[in-house]
Amino acid sequence: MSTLRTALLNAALTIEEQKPWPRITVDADTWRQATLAIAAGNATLSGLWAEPGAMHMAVLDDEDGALMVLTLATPDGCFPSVGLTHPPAQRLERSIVDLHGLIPEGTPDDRRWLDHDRWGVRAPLGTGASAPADGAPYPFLKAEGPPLHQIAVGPVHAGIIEPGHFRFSANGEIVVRLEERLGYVHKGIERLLTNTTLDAAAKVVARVSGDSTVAYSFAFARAAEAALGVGVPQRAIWLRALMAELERLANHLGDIGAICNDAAFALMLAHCGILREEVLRACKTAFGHRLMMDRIIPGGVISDLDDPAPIKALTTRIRQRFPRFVELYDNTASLQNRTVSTGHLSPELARRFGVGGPIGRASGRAFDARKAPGYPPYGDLDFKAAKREDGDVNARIWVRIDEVYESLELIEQIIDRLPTGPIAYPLAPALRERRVPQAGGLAHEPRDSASEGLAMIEGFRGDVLVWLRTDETGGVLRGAVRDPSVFQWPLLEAAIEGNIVADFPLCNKSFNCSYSGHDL
Amino acid sequence: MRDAENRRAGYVYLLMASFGTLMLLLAFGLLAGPDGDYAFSAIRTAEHVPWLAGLVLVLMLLGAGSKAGLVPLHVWLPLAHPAAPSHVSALMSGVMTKVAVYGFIRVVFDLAGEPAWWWAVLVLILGAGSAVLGVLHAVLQRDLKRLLAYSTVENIGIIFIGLGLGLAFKTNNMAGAAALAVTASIFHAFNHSLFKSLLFFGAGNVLTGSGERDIEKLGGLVHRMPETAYLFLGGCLAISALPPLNGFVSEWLILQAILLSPDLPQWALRFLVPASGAMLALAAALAAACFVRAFGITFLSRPRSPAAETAHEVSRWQIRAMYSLLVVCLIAGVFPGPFLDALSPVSQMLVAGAMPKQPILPHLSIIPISESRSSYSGFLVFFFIMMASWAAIRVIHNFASRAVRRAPPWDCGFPDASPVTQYTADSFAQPIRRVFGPIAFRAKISQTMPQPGDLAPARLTLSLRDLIWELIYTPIESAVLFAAERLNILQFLTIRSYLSLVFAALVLLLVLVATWA
Amino acid sequence: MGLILAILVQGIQMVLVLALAPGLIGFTRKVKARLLRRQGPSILQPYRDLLRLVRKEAVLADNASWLFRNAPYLIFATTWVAAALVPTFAAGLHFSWAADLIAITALLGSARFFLALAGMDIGTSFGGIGSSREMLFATLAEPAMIMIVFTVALVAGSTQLSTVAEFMVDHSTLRVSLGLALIGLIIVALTENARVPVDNPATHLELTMVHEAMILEYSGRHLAVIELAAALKLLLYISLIACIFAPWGMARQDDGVLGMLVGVVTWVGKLAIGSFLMVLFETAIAKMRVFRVPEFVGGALMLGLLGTLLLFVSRSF
Amino acid sequence: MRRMLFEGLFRRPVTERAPTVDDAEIEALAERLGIAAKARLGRSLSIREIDAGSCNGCELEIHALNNSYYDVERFGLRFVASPRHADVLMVTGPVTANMREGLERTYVATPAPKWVVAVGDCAAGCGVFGKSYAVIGSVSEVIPVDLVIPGCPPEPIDMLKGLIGLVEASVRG
Repeated sequence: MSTLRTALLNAALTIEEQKPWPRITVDADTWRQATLAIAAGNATLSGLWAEPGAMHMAVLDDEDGALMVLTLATPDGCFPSVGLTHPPAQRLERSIVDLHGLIPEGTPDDRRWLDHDRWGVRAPLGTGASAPADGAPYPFLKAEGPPLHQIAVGPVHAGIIEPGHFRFSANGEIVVRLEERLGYVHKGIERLLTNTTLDAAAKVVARVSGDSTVAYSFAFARAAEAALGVGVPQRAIWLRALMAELERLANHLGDIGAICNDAAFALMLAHCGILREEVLRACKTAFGHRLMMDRIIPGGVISDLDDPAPIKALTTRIRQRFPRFVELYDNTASLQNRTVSTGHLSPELARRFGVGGPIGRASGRAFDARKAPGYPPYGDLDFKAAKREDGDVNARIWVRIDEVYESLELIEQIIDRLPTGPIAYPLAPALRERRVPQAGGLAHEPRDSASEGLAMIEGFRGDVLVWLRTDETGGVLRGAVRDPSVFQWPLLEAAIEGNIVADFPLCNKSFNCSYSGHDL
Repeated sequence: MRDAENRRAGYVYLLMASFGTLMLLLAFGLLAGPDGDYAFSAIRTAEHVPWLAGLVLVLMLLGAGSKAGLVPLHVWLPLAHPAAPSHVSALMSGVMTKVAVYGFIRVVFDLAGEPAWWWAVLVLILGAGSAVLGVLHAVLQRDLKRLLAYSTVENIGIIFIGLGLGLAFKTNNMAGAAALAVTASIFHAFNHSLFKSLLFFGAGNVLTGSGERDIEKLGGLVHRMPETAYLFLGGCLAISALPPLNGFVSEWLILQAILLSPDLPQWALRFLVPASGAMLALAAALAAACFVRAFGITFLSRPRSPAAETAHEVSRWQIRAMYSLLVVCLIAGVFPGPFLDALSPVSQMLVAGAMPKQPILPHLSIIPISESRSSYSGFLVFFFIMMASWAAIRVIHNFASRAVRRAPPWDCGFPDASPVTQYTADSFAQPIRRVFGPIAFRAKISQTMPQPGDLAPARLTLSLRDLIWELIYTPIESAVLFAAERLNILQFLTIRSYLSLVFAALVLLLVLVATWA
Repeated sequence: MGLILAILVQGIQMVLVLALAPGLIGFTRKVKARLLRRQGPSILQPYRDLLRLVRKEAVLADNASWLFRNAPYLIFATTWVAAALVPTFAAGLHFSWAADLIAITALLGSARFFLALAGMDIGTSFGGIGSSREMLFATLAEPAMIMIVFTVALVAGSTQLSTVAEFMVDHSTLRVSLGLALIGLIIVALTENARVPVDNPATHLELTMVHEAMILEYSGRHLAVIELAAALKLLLYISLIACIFAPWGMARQDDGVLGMLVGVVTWVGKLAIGSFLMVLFETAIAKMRVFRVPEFVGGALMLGLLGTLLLFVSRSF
Repeated sequence: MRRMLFEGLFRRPVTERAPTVDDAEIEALAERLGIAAKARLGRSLSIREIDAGSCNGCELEIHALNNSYYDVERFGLRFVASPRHADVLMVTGPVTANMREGLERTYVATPAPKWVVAVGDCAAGCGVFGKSYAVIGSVSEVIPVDLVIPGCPPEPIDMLKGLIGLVEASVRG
């Protein structure tokens, strides 16, 4: 256990038994110190969310990948800004201001983020005061120099892409500054996760980002199981991993093709597209849904793998064909010319922002939630986390290529060693027998019967974090999700440095951040 | 600000004009020879020592070249031409530079006797250099009138390329080819005086109508000054050498002349001529980019400043004067034959040859050398374009839906009325600056982009260096300053020292006179 | 009688280029689809697309000027005139003396001039991007084209395309200079027609567009006319390459109907082969970075200049 | 690469046979869309996709329409970059308050005749999201919808059927 964690535990006012990681309530000073420690690089900020009267901050210990949640009571609606010293928190804080109305003291950026003045209310999860829905203009950050023009792209993009607005300040092709404006697909997911049933919450979380639906359902199930204290059959655990790897495989294949297609190399897209389609069809045959949406539920999975043959055939086929695409990528000089050294993300920034997934791993941050903090069944599986140091588009493609191979490896291992038995335990009996944990002493803390769970799952994009508080009947009192994109989006603004306007789509596609997951 | 600029322009103009005049006087002096007979007929019949004639050429290039705006003697032109009122600018750029061209032709082709082949080398290099450097500067300008002034430098370069070709052919007794080159060159001078005046008048209208000549602050004038826009566009098409207007005809003729040069015996010329052809083509293409930018930023898009928003059309008479220029441009482009025929006595006199008589009928086409080599019919091209557009419009109007709806511009679903969301003139030129800048301007950029979460403004700094100014004029300037400082001590000598200086000078002069004879 | 026939042939050729141009685009799309293991749209699809576009209403931006409305027709007209002057199935076109290869280049320059202006008319940033990139590429592609014309003209002794074609039929020999010119012309053709590796005709990314960015605001009949002009331009360039470097099978003015038919068939074959090779090349290469394109096109300029210089050194190269 | 290109040239494309769409359905669709009244566009439709708040699931499946298996282009359907070039707007997701303006502007920017296809359960009726402070509602509450393709997300084959129906209806009118 690292010294920071020990220090925080010692300074804690109360310690909540939140599975599998503790949640401690701290005072403002300890909160500030934790913030400084994160800014100094002693730990990584992994999540920041609010509820009426309290702020929560998930901190990841870089040494062993253990998580810890810090809670700060906010009786006067203020909290010391994390973003003041640690920029990655800024957008999370702006979202909290918009949704809850809690004020981060000393925040450098007080512009609205998710709230585009379209909702008709302010702080819908807080006071909910009505406000004009007039879409006030957004002040973009400044850029100075010889006559610059701005390129306003989005929210309705030219391709089949989610909505978001990009504002380039440019001198001809030179990008002087890029600023994102997101929030277009904000659907109020945090509100939907408040006081609802477990089933409804599961459905919503599965649709936070459709491309990572398995990862989200997986994370939700684990958080719910932790909160409710229920177990999962072995076979379900392995099937979940199987689905997660299939999802990763499909998405990586799609991404590799799409990145190359952004350099007008359609051959790669076509062939990767064929493989991707075959993965989705195998998923449909095996689990009854192409994207495997809603297949994972708290307590297990809902569809069993009756016949592993289609999946086996799929892996054989991919093993046969994919190396040729890799060779094609490696041998096409014109393509390499586009990807090498384009969109460079420095390891320093990647570490500071705690960016996960292929983006982080392409910039030397080896973090992979499957390894650490780790979750079953990956401890029993043999695989390597891909890692590159270059941090350019090329490195991000290579990390994805490596991960395709790793996923194939994992799928084969899982199919070979898939345990037998039930695929789900019914929740109701377990809930009845459940031991109610003892809760801490603050007045606004949840009722005694409530319990909490936190789960981190490695999706294809990076680590997905789901936090859940349930009541004794299994209803969801409150939930928070954090998409890996939250920490990846700001870095796209930095990765464009030194690149020209026309190279942005390539950088963007190589990041492939989620809009829906970010906007929630 | 503007005053200081004008003062500087005036100063540089004065210096360069005196320098040019000095060179011209020296050239005339050399031509007139020891007898001092300045009559053309006398000079023409006089025998010229070859190296003296060469010196005359160099002096003419310095003298007439500085007056016409040949690189590197052009520096005064982009300062002085825009400083004048627009109709005067039109006169300066359109007509006055042509006087210098006339002087050059008169002396070098007519009076200085048989040219040597290296004369052509010199003229071609200066012409090609002027053409490309002039237009490269023009592409980067944001002052509309200065842009036009730089474009004058370019066109002077084109004219000199033609003259250089003429010299090359003349020295090798290829009268037909020389006639073609010289005719093309003079025709281009004529054309340039037309469309450059038109463009300067247009720039004047813009200045009158909006009070602004910085194109970064203009935009959308096509709606507020429709007639000026129409006329300016005509000028842009002509100067960009696009058929069926006149600029194309003269540049086409020069290119045709270049195609005749493989027969030249001198190796230097054989290499130089195609190279200057490439430069000419490059200059023409850059000119198109330059004038797309000039017209597009000034007249199209949305207004970039209140001045542009409240611009108004100028008076009818100003417009009418311009129409007449445009009509002549069109006539010279569509029916160039008679113009070329009219120039044949000139080429006869200068190079003892003439282009073939241009047939009025059939086809109204022009023939530079012979029908089998090449021909061009401005009229037919014009006619075909008109017919094809007419046909397209007819067919479309008869068979297509005629429904039209006005809607907001497609803005990706994010309305932002701010004019900053459209291209700036500087942005438009950036790619060209990036490609050609390192050679011509030593363009350097430095950039600070704040990291994510840092709200400080991003910054781009750009430094452009005018290499010609730095390599030629700055050293002269510092040499003059240096000398002045040294000579300054002469002010503080004793009477005795002054007297001895006077005495020494006298002795020196006497010795000189004694030894000269 | 001869004159009427000549005018007739010229007329047929003008109609034919117009009629075949969309089919050529359809063919390239079909080949591309097949290379990507897809069935692909019918070769006739571009005709259907044009038909659909002319049936739709035209949406004009609020601040669109007369230039925006008229530019499509001017672009089309100049391109069509240029295309009509390139000998396709028969050499010795009647109106060939109206313009030579330099004039054809300049006519395409006029079309580009109007297109670039139309792109800037509305004042969206994408239009500006497209125009500025297009003009940058043109600053090198145009002189490259002129140098290629020089090379060809020095070999054939004329800039008149009909004469060049006839010369090439009679004296087809391998020459270094013509080889250089051919490579240069292919580069110019790819650039001018907004093909990979310079531009991507199938792109959906505004920020990378060149040609598409300028026409994002066009709709309905205006778009149809511009699309047709783009198709004509592709046909023009392939015909140009065929006419200069592979003039075999081209009919002569005095050939009978049969000769003309043979000419048409071989021409269509050449178009197919040319576009097929183009698509093959396109599929095998990624698009360049924007600032690599000037080097690529600059290469064409150098090749053209080299070809010309070689011929200045000796006519036998 | 050579091998892949040869495969493309000499082997059959992987594109699957087109799904059959019932004639009566097409007639009904043509009737409902009022195609005869608007204009017959023939076997050629351009599609502009708009995400008005979806979770990206529908986008993935719309992407799949372009892959070699479904090859939507063979039916004369093409995804285009600008609404000015489009005839069909495929809209996904429950319309969020923040995207409403974008959707409306896209609709206005599209030249007539135009059709709107609501893709997915969210576009059809908000799906699991329901109306809230951030969600306006289904697509039809913002712009007129002509065709609904349900599913969460709809499978490419279902979308293909819907779009083929639209093309065929547009021919017959």
